[in-house]
Amino acid sequence: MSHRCLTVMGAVFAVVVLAPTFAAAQPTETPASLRTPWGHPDLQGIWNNSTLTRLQRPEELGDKEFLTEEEAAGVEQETIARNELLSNRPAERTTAADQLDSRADGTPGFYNNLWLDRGTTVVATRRTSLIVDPPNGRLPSLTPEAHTRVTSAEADRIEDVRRGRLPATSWEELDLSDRCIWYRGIPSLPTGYNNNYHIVQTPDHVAILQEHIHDVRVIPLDGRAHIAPTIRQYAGDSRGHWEGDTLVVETTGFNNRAIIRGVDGNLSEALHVVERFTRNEADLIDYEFTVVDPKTWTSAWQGSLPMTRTEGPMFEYACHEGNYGLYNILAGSRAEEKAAGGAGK
Amino acid sequence: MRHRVLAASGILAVLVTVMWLVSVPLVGQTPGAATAGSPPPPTPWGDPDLQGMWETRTYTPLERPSEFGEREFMTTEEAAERERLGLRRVVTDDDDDIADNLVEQDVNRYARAFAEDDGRPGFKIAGAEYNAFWSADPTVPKVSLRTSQIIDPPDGQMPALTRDALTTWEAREEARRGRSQGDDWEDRGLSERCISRNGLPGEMLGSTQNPIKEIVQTPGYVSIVMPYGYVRVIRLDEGPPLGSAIRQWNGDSRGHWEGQTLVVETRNFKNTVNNVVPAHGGPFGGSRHVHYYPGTGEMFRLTERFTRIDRDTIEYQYTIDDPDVFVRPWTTVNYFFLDTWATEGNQDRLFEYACHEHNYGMVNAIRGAQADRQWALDEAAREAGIREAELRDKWEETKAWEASNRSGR
Amino acid sequence: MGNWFRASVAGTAVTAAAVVAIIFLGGEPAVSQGPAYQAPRLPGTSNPNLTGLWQAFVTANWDIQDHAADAGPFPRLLGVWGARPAGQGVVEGNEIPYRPEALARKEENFRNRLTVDPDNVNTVGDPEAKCFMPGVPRATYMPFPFQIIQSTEKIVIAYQFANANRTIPIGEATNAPVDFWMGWSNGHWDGDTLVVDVTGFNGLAWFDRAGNYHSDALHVVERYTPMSPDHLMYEATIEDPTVFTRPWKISMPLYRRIEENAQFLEFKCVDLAEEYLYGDLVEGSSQGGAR
Amino acid sequence: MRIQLVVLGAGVGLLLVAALVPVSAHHAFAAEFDAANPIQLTGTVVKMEWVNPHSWIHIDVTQPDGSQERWMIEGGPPTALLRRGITKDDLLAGAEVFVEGFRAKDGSQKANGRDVTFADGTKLFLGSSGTGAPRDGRDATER
Repeated sequence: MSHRCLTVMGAVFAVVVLAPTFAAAQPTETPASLRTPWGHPDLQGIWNNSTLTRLQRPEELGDKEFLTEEEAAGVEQETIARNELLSNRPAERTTAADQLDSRADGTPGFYNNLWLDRGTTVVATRRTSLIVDPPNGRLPSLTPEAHTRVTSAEADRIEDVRRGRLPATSWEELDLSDRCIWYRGIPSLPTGYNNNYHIVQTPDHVAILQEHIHDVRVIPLDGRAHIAPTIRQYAGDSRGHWEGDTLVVETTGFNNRAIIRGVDGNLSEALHVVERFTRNEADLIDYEFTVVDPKTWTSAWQGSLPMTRTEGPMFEYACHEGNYGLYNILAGSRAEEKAAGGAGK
Repeated sequence: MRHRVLAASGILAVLVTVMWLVSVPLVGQTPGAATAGSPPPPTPWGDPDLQGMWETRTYTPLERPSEFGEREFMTTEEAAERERLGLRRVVTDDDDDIADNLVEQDVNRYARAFAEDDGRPGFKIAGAEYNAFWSADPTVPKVSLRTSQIIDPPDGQMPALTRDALTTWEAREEARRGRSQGDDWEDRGLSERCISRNGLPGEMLGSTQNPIKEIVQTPGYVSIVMPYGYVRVIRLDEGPPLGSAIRQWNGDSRGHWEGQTLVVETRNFKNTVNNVVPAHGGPFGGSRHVHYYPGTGEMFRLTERFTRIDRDTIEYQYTIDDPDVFVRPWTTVNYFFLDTWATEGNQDRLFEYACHEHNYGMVNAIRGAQADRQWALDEAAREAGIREAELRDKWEETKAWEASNRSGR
Repeated sequence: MGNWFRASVAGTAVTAAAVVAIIFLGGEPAVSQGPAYQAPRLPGTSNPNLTGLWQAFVTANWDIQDHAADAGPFPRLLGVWGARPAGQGVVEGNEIPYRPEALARKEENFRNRLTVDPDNVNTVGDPEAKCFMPGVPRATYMPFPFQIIQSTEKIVIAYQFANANRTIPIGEATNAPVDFWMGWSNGHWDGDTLVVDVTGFNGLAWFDRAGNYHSDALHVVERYTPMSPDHLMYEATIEDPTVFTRPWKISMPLYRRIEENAQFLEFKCVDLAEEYLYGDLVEGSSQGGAR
Repeated sequence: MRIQLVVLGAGVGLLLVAALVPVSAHHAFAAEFDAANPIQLTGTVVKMEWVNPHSWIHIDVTQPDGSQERWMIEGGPPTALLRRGITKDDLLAGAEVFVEGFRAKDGSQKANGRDVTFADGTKLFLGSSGTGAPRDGRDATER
């Protein structure tokens, strides 16, 4: 379709560096009822991207690319049943162990399960991972540089601090999310809760409010150049354009604290992400992404997951404003040190 | 000591080679009698034109010297006699104080240096710290035959202070007791701190060192470029009043035209009375190193009237209405003269005042007080003694006013 | 048909958006494409009347070049009160052509930006922190408004910060007798643009908190062009052969403060800076610190 | 009512008359300088800060051992000088000056400049403008 449209856009927009390999996967076009008055596909509303499907294919699944229908139904049913079970279980004391965040049966150790919202479905394709490329559904190999970065003694120590196994000597050792600075990263992958996004459009801008950290991505569609590479930001700098009925968003200019939630370790300033949003059904946005960071991975990787329409409203997220947790962590660390010192006497 | 003062003056005095007095009738009962020419036409937007560089020095004392009794004007002979006696001085100069007190005091102080070595030139310092070339302005102020700037009250004297103002003064003296001359920057005056030279309206009169103001107008505004590093921006539109919580060193000025006269009302002055340490310097006279000044109260309203009475002259009146400080309002009149030096094309603007940016003196003063703290304490006590005498006088004035006001009722 | 129609609509929308973007984003065209906007004249003259209370809304005072957000110098004391907002630079091409030796001085300035040395009061540290006059062009983009008062032969600019100001005679230029913080300004009109030629600097002012600086050889040519009733375009060409290898340019719009009660206020900051400047001198003295 | 003003010294052209009153410091002299510590310095001008209300002359003073000591000498406000047309070219770096004054109370290398003359005894800023210059009576040749 629409080579005319592409021609117009081609004149206006810079060429996207990354090959949009998903273009072929576009199933159908957006119906007229799902368009804005100015004719763009209407992505507006509140969307949730919770899913039971993990980013990477569990290693035990080997080459298995898809679940069967029965397997998928089984996973979903198991989740529902477990949620039911946990909500009916009487209160019990959690005993301190090496790891409080989850219990032996996989249930959360830190809160009651009912606080969480992990979703109850797997992705519609029944793929065994969100990652579609590499074909094994796993992240590509780390570069030697990144390998050093994530396996250094310092990285281990920081990991121990973040797990509570060592006292924190500074807030700076804690995770960006503990510090309420930056949670999801881009692309935005689902976690245990708050997987909500509010999208608003104008003819020349798309804004995406992430519930987590109340970050708003303001994405110009008017073809302007990226801001200068001298200015680095947590969310980088995004530019969007329409390719047919797909919103394509390209993001660069990340700072050196870039992360993607669900992916271990720190990424580099070279991170470059292309996201594709396609709404062909009233209740579904097909969200696809391509990630390149040559200082972290030896190749690019791609993934996809659905964003499903959900009822609003989305509530305020006031993480930093109520971050008693950081005081507790630091005060606890000081108490631990004091206790250790006292024991030594 | 007195002869030493005169000696110092003599050293600096310049022979006035030729001096002649020209009587200029400025405002006569006969229109058109003014020799300086009529005021210029209005600005293109129709406002009276006050623009230009104005020489704002005056020799007229703020309060009427007692020898003039009830007389508003002196004769030219009396003016010449004052000149001969060395009483004609630019009023806002620090030298006023020096002539009255500091010279004598400084000379006393320098006597220490003297005793050790009579050949040292220390005694010449007072009021003569620098070569005279620093103060040789190319023009000379004109002389008004007024006997005082104050025209109301009719006796030409500043009204008595209120009991509140005097009590505040006492409290500030108390708060200052035991402090030296330079324990802290706040022990120095506002002028030495480069915050305010004399405040308003005092700064509206020129000093030997900075005689000029420039007035620049545009529709809706009159601005006065001050020689002390700021511009008075005077709004002519009504506009909402400035909130009473916003207090400024120079207040908030709004102007309007009454015929040919620019009337400027200024409120929202900072209440400088409430400083813990008395801030010297102040609106009604010299930037004083020693004396107390009453500061201004919350209610202080300054009304200024600018009238161009001929081509070369602005009559400048101000009225102080500050019920927290003075028992009644009072009004002065002065004259600004078009600066001949500028109108002849020798100068096209005022020069920058960068007092604070180069205030090495503050560093020197604080370190100086530390170098000899006993001296600095003695000096502060000596100054306090001067102020205590002034305070006693002011109490007498206030009581006298209260007595006459009661009897008058 | 449906396909074609929709594509056409989308294409039109995109084109329209692009056109709108060009109209609203193109700052320069209004200047270079001639008198798109005719400002009201000052009565008695053929010049636009620039009188008003103006303010730049850029972050150039932190750094005239591109800069990401950053903590301030004393986050432990100040939280984010002292933080630096992210901002895009105002320098054309974002490059300041320092001579190599001069760049080192800029970096030293930045390191020492909050140093107070009583024996080098005005040569070490950012003048802004000390409440010193900001110089030109920095006075323009301080986060404070400034008042232009334009008369027929002179223009006065009163800056709120430190109550700095300058008088700009229009017409025949005169030479600076000595050097000043705010320099020596001479103005003339180039069509509807006020051009101010500024020399006579003492070389003590900085461009920003990042330590960008100049010498007493600085020569600034400023251009003020009305763009709408409430906007001026400000451009300044910077030339200083002892510090830079070539002239360079900054530009930004200036916005009129249109609040009904907008007015010039004092920011006489000397007494707000005294503890910073002299506090060390009275530290430990028996009576020091009356605050 | 009749307001009268007297013009003193007005006449054809400009007659320069120095103020009868001496110029005084914006700072209380004694807070800053030590009247018991008069000094005399001969030095070479390094730079002049023409600042209202206080000019500062920086000079290098050669010590007996040949080394250089940097001194800062406080002067008065330059306004009157500037008004008379004097510019920074009238006191350039390298000029030899003789200073009589008083040292700062803290003992640092700063002093007020009670008298600053060129080393040969001629007055600074004298005759450097066409309008005449003041005489302060100290120079026997002035009359």
